[in-house]
Amino acid sequence: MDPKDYKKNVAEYADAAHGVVHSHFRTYLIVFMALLLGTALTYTTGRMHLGNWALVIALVIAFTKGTLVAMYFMHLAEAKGTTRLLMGICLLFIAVLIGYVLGDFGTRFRPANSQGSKWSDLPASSTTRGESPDMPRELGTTP
Amino acid sequence: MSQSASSNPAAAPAEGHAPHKSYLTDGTTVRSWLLSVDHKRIAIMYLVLILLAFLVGGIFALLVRIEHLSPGPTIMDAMTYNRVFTLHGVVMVFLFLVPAVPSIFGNFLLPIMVGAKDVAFPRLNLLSLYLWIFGAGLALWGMINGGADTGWTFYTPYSTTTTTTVAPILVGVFILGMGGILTGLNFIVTVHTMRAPGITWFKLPLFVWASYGTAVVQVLATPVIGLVVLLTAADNTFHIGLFDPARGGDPVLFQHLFWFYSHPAVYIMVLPAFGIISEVVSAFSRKNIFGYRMIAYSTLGIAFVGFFVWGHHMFVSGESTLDAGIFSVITMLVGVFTAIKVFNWVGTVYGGAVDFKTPFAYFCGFLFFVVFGGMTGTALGVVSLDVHWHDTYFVVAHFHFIMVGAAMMAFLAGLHYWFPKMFGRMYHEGWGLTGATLITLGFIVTFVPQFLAGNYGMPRRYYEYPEQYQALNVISTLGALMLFTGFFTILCYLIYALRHGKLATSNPWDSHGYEWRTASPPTTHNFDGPQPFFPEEPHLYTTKPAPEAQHAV
Amino acid sequence: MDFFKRLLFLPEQASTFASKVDELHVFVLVATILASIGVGVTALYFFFRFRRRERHQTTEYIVPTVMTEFLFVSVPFVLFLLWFALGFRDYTWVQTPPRDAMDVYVLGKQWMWKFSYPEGPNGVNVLHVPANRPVRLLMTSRDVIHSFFIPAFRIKRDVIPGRYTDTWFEATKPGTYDIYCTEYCGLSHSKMLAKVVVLKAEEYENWVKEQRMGDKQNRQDALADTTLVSPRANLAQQGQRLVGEAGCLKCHTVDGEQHIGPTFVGLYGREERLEGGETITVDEGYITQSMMVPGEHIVSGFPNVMPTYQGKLHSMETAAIVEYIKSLRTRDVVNTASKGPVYEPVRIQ
Amino acid sequence: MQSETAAHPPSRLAGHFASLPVQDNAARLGMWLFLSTEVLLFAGLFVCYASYRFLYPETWAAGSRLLSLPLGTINTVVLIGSSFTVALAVDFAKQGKNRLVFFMLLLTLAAAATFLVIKGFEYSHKFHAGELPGVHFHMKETEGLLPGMPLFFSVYFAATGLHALHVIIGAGVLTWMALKAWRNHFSVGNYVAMENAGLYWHLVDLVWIFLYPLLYLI
Repeated sequence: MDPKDYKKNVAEYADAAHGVVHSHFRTYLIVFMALLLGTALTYTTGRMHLGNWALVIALVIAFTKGTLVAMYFMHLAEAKGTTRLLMGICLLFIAVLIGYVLGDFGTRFRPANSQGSKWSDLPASSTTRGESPDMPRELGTTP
Repeated sequence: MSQSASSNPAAAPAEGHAPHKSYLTDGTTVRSWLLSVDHKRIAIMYLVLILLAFLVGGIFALLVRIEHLSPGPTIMDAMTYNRVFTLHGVVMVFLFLVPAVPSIFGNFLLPIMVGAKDVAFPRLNLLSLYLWIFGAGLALWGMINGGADTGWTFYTPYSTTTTTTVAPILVGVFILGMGGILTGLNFIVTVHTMRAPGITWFKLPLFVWASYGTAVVQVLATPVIGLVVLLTAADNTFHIGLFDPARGGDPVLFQHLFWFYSHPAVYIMVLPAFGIISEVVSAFSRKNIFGYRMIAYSTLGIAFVGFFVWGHHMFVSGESTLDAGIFSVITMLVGVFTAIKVFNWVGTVYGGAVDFKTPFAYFCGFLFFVVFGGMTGTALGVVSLDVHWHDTYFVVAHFHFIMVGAAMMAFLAGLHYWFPKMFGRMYHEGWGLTGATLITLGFIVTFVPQFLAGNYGMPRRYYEYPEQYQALNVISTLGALMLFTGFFTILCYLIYALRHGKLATSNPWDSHGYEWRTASPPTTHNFDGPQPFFPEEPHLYTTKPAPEAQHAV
Repeated sequence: MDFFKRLLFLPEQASTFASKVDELHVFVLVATILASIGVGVTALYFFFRFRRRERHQTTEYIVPTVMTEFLFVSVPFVLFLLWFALGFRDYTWVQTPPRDAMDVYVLGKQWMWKFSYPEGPNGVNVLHVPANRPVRLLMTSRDVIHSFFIPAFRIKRDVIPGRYTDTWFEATKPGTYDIYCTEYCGLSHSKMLAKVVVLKAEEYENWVKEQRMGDKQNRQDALADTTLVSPRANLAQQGQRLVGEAGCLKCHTVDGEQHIGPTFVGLYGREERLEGGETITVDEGYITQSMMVPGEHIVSGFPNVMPTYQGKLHSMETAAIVEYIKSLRTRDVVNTASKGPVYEPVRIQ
Repeated sequence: MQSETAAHPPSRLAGHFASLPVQDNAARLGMWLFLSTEVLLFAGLFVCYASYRFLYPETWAAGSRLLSLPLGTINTVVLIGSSFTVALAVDFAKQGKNRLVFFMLLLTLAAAATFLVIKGFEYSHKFHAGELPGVHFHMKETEGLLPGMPLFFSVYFAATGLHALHVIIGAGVLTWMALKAWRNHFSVGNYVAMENAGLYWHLVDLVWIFLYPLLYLI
């Protein structure tokens, strides 16, 4: 470990040994209230038929709530750079994964998407609608 | 800091005791092995198990090759063949290639190379071994009771509708993945927190860099495959239909998620191999690494960029042209990073003092194969050419060049290089060079014809094949037999050396690597007394001149 | 060029794409071989030149200059980018079929290939195409993923159930070439072989004429077999034709109006009150029964005038009509032939 | 250096670590790495969600209306509350107030139980309505029969099921911590186990914060 971190740690432990521990109660309470507020907000906006904006708004609120939990409850705000980098990379990978996959669906040859989906012009077959569980599967394979 | 270790009574016995026992003899009961949390013992147990898995996978490979001696049925029926090639893939990928270098050499050497007494979480390390055993057992159980016939890629909807036992093998893969995650997690934490005083990031041995890069990939990529195999197993068992087109699911989505892991997994297999090669080339050339930082950075570069190229496995799957283009151009970057490494290895030899021992012989083979295998890989990333090559023997030959020609060669190089360190005995050098020659030649004879067969259009996973491919296949099978002879030779003289080999000194190669500064074999706590202090670089063979006096090329 | 192609075992070159891509093919592989030999030989020279001459030989500390590092990065980068650019150019070309291309529908199923043409003929495991004319293949699968590969044309495309993929080629040389399935698809994956027969333009026209004269029954069988829509949807389509042919529409409507008999729209799944006062849910059994023994359960308010269809419809046809009625369950269910490149079955004269 | 080691019972320092701060840092980093694997595990499901929502937007909208919004919202509040109590438990552990830690953990476990019971009600309702994934899907309502509807429930069950599994594991870990608190285990400077358990629980909460709007609201 880097000597810098090491010194910081030792300092923290020395603090701890002398009983100087700061309570985070106030912070937690504020964050908790904010989270409840966010939940109420997303509930309300979710109820108003906002069309395409609904997803954006819900996600923005969810990200805000998630950030609050991560930053304050999980102390990511005070964490080491490595930890924050790690979480950043995770988010990047998720974004890349979703981006590539949706980009693929959105820009590929349209009939190559699932029949009956918004990105295909072909009607769904009945099984995709889940109509008939009794229908023998067409996909029997091994003889 | 260095005092603290000695202040701990458990760490090191007081001075004046009898000489410390080596980790091999410190406790001889079965229990002392099976419940050992010593990273070296765990590594040795991994070595035995993983080599057994390699044997199983190798026998499957040989069966596949013998079946291909004639275009029609030769020694087995189609169903058996389909199971055999699937099991060859599953065993080699999940039981051998992915865990081999990290779990064996990484476990054994990484703590020593950073000057630590063990990995950060020794009990998790032992748990990962048992997860490997459990996962491998489950997968093997599935193989005996039916055996999957899906290919190791488990593409839906075939894997969700086939009547063979896919689910236990998938769950086995999931458990193996958990074990891999624990190993990776351990390595990352060890490198971050347990480096001995004096070892800064850029004084880490390159094997540690490679293992670190691998561990990052392992930790970040494996969860995705974990979820995918669970969903596929659920689809196979309960027909939840997430990837089943009959229920509106998208089989191409499965491929996206599958390759999001499985492409980085290729780097899990090959990055540590690059690390071994960096160590070997420096030690046997007795020279500093030509561009240490470039190799270190390119390791991280490959690990990072490896996550953005998975779509090049899907160029003909109906993927969009735009995605294909983006994936293709990023794939080229991986080629660049690998090229940097190759140039620097060659540069390391320049002006060195080469001792042509067995590990170095493997390095020679490795160098050819990694350039050829790597560049054909980049070539496969060229979209228009991949259309012809995709799912042909060209692909098979390409990844065997990387998996066998690079990863396996490096594994053998490492095995010979560190054999004295691990077991305290020397193998017979003449036999070693014979083995290396057999392996290298056998490899060329096996896989070069497969390149040509693939170029000629022979699809992979074919039980029978059109007659025009027979000549190439027969040559390839002969090569496989040669390769098998080579492995058998190595096995024989290494086992012989375990008992009867010359006793090794603590540093038989005159290497400057950190791991050679302990006894061979090391004592249980690696370094006696307090955590050691390593002031100089591991790959430095002369005193470093002042910057202006450096000889730069 | 020819020498290299033989050296690399490239198959015959029989399409425009093949001639387009082969030069890059040879360039890439020859560059690969040269580079690996180049690196290898340099290394071997170094191994020899810098071999250890004495036990404790020391070495110099050598590091790369910035220029060397720059070369290490830029040379492969430029080379690979060139590969990419050339490859992507050809890929977009093979991804965009020309507008005047002739369509052929390809259906992969375990373990055979079926080909059908909009203008009539179809074939199993043999694809006839005219030379020097772009042919677009619209492909789907009945069961699992297959992959359609013609080595001589250098084209390949996965064939995926429940959706369509396309590829195209323009054959340049008359002859017969192999078609392989390259995506593992089960037991007889390696026997899922077919041939593509490239005919001269006039020969192809003759072949089409011959096929059209072929016996109607054969083609009807083929219709039931090669249809590219899912079998269920297709059954409903057959039912749609049958209700007209069998005369159901004389008494039943498909627009929601009640006529002599109950309308078919929304019939399936409905609770119906019967003559006797009891209720019954309309299901497959009831619909079948009504066709076979119409007087058994009469929906109240309708006359008992329906003739029996016992012996007039065979079981597949009955099933098709049931499926059709089921498909009319709600108004918004689309049941018309789909737009776009969906396969339209062979027309029956 | 010596003084810190002396301040703690020597048994807590494992032999291979140089000092306690190093050991605790390793534990923390290890936990965060583990959390990142959990995040990426759920990422796979989020990708499935995103893909099929992208393909079948109407179905997804209809599907979310079939879920019980009140129950989902209550569960959200319950989980947020439990996150708050766990945060406090960690805070009290830092100060060595074991009684309060124990109390807070009891509250958290109660919240976890509530969450699971409510989830159970939701599931049983779905079972009766036939809103099950894949082949088991046999819904009666006609408005629900849009293409891809079984997929919505596949994603719903996979996501909430995996999350519920994490709630159960998390509850197990917290029970263990509660036992530790009962035995007065935590003290000033010795709380890293509680901290890590707390991190795990917050992650469970974090996943739900995203699942709630995605499944129930849009």
